[in-house]
Amino acid sequence: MILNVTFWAFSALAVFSGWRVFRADSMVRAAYWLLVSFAAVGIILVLLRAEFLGLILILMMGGEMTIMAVFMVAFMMNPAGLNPMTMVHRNSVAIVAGVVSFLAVAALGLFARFPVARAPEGVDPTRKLGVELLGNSMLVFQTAGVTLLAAMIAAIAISSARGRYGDADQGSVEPDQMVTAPAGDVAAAAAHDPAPVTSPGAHQ
Amino acid sequence: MGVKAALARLAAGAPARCFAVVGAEADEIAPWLRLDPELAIVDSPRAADVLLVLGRLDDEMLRAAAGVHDAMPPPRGVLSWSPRGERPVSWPPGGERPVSWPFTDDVRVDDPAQIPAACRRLRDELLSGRRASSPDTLPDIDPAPWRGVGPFGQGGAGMTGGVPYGRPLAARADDRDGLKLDQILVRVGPYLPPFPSGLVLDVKIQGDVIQEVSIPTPAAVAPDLMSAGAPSLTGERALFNAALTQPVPVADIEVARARHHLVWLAEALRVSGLEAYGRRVLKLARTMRPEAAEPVDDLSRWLRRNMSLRWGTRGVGMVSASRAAALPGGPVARAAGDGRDARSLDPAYGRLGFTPVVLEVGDALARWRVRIDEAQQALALAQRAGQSLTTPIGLVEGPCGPIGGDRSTSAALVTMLPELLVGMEWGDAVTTVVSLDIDMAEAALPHDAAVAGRAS
Amino acid sequence: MTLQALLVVAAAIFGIGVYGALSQQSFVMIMMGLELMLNGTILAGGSMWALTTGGSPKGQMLVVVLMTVMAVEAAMGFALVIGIYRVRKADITEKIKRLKG
Amino acid sequence: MNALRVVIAVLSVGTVSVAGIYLAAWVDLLVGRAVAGLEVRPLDALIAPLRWGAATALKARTTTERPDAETWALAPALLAALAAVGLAAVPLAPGLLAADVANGIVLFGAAMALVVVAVFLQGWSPNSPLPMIGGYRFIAEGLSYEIPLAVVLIAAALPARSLAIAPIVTSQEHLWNIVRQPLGLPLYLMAGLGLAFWGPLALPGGQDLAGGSSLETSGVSRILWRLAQLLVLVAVAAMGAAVFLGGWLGPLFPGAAWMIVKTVILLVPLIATRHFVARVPTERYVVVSWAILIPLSLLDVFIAGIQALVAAR
Amino acid sequence: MHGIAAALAIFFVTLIGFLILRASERHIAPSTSTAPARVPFTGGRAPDTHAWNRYHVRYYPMTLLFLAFDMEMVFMYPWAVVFVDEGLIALIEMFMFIVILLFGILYTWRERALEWA
Repeated sequence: MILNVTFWAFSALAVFSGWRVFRADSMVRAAYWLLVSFAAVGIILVLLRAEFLGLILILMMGGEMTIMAVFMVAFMMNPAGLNPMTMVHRNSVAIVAGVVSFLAVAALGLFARFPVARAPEGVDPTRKLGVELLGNSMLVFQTAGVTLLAAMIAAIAISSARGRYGDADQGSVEPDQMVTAPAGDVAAAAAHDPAPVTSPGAHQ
Repeated sequence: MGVKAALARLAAGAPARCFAVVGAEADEIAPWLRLDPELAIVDSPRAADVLLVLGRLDDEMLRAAAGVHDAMPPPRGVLSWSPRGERPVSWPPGGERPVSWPFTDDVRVDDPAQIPAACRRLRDELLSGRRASSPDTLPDIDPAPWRGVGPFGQGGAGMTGGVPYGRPLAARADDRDGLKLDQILVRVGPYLPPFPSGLVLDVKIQGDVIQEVSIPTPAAVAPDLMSAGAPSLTGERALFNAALTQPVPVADIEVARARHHLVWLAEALRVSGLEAYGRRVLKLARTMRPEAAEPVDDLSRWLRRNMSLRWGTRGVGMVSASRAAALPGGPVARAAGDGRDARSLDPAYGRLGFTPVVLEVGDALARWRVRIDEAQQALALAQRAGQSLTTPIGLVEGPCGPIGGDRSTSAALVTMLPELLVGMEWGDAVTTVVSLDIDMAEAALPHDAAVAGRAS
Repeated sequence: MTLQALLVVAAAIFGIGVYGALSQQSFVMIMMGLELMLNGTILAGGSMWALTTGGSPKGQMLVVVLMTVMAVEAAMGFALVIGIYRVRKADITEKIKRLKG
Repeated sequence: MNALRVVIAVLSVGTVSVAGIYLAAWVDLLVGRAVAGLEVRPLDALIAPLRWGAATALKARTTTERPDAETWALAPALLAALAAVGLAAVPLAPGLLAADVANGIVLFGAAMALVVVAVFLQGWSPNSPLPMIGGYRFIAEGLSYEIPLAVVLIAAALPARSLAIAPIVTSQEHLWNIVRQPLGLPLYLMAGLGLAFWGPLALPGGQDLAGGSSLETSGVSRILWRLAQLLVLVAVAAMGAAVFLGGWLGPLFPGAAWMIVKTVILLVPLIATRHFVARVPTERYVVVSWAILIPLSLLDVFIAGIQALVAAR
Repeated sequence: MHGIAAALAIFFVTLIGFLILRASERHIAPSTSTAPARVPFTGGRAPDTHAWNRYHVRYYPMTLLFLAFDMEMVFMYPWAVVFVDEGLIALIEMFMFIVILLFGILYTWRERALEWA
């Protein structure tokens, strides 16, 4: 009983916070709503006896969502949402797509037949994961290492300003200056811009 | 009510938390307040019970003090002290209009020795409710009208326009990194604790890196006191100024120098996070004597061994040799390899075998080392000097630099700050400013004023 | 806490993620949508592991791989955001598209 | 029966937390007074934290122009809750463990990873420049200490063949990890200082930011923030005692007594760093942490691994 | 399972307890909010703009490095459990994995990307 109540409470939290992500004005709040969603899923996993997976999900997402917040604040205009503004396009299409994918996946879950085979109690899943990691999935494990290394090097090479091949922004052009009217002319910028957004250089 | 009264009774034993606003002619008192167990000098007005207004303040300084006061959470109070007993009313530059003293119910103290006890008393009265909290000094008006304006009544317009909640959003600026992100202006001072009280800087930052520093108005650097007549020079300052015209015991001058450096060291240690050790050094500054210099030697050894202090200061705030040459002199220049020291010109020092302390590095660590070595050297000189007197040669080596030259070293250091701080991370910038040991009262006094003060 | 219930919850999270990824304009917000979709997938994967595989470690391995994918996606995504912003001074997909025409 | 166990766990962790926080505040005062060259008065120092708390509680809460009020309120509560979970993962004696989970060090790691969120929110929420710099500094700091913190705990788990804390304690029956893995404890304590943003790693609230992340905080919130920070410190010391100093293992006295003594033995130097080691510069800390501390912690794992293999033979 | 229940209970009880304590302050000292009292403190003068802005994090390359490197922990925890049983092969495999990842740090360090951008 208590288990079920807890499960439904955290499920509701996971869905609610997932929805809040796209309704929060402040980028920090959006990122941390997503963290709440992940944490709730993590706790559900723990309730499913996948204790390690649930906890490690929370551990990883704590760092990842903080980094998410850092980048959202750095690159979004009005990052704290002091001027509330929805930045969406093709909203109705997106809603339809969201509902359809929900229905499709839910239908799969409700009507497909899955074998019933609960994870046995008394066996430490973490241990089994470790054995798998070093045995059958050894290649996955090592491939992950190489992939992560590639990701690290690529990420640093792409993002770093100082590189061995000169400064990263050589020859860069601001879109405002290239496409729209001179910065400051909001009306002209709006005429070019179908989205309800003022161009980043246009504010006073 | 019962809970509140019980809390107030319990709180009565705690030190009074004060935020200190230090104006002109208070620099002989302010540093020593940290020694008093009755007081806790805090960094933020949000943590303070009492606003300590010490010395004389000009219009700008007084307005900022009013801002600090209003940031304090009630119950709060004001305690003021000024030299010569007058109320520290300001004299506006040019004197077009009188500025009224903003604090309506401040407690005045005439004797600086009474400050701690008066603070405690005031704090106890405030917390127990026997005295009303001091009211706001500035009008309750939003920085810009915003209520009810805009699509959500937040005062904004569009994505980034308008004045949401009374202030605009930051605008973008170019950056060395190539990412054109927002730049904000931080109006530092005059009372931001790690910086010397009275130092006013407009700092533009992107992230925590300083992009531009400007000194808003020359008058706001420090109180313009000249319209109210020459300031009286007290304590250390009077001693060094007296040496310009008359022979003064070398021992007195050198002990004063060592004391100044130790007081600086105490503050520098506090800003580095070693508050308790700073207090120990401050106590040493008060009690040391040339014939018992061992504690200062121990201190010097401890500082040399402390790796963390080295780490935080090495390579920070590099003053190049050419910049040092542009300074009138002083420990900052000597730490950058510039060996000028007015004492070298004085035959009395020559007889004592004086050679200036010079390091050829120029970073904050070198400045720390030069000051500590100079403090040790000063005590040794004082010990050796016996009754010998200085020779008045029209130039005296003060603790921050030569006194009696064309301009003061502190003023030169303040004008050097904009170039020096650009590109630094905030913490490094603070380390740099602290390591320069800018004497705001000296920086505020034009050279003529120093001479005038000496004559009075 | 049946498998059906778990999958419906996972589907809801996934659907919100799809909505977010399609409707948002900013790169980073799109990444939030993607992460939310992966969150739903992780929940589904975890519950399948717990209730249908009899505790086979392959199910856990799937979740671990998903997390690795998320980390790589995030690192590369953010790096691209920085790179594009540095060159184009834009953080919104519309602006990048405009540059093509 | 389960519900009763949970209630007991909550109450016991609460009691231990209060005692630990009080002890930490007391030790800090004593060491501070000794370093400052003042007379050390242990009894006065016992009541001084209460006096400070009373004086602070009587102050009103101030706000800023447009803060994020909800996250500002959440920050100290979140920090304290995470520290309490971290503390709950540490066994006091055999079987005396509030949060008895199979993946104890993962639970501890997860709680500690979220500390970054709490401190960042504390700095971000007031919408004030200096606290915000403090908050961002802590992200840099947090991302730098998180990996060494987790890795040295993993190294300690190797000989125990388990991620639960109790087996890690019993695995030290013959030799404590402080001897067996000499790199472990120093690295752990360095990371722990970062976690508690204390002493040399008090970067978010440094004096160079005039108080930084809690500059704008007044009244009860200020007390709560301080309590939460001290609780993090206590949790770090307790976990260190269990993982590196053999936890409850020890002759004559009951296990819980040993555990408490060992926690205090770690807590005192952790607190004392504030009075002996200057605050380190953020940028250089990040570089050193990545270039030296993380490789060292990985070296620690391999040394521990080789030892565990040799011992298992 | 009761261990997790206890952890959750401790988390929420502490969280809610602290929030209640914070709410209690209005009974001791009512909060005030006037315009001058709300000005963020930077030394006594009022700011021009809001502090919240597109904050230029100077350590963003390090965050990217962290994202990838942090994954190592996911593999390391289960590895630690079975390490002694699996023996030398486990040591070698993890050694390879870690050395591969360490090249990432080495590269970043050599590019001076750990320093403030």
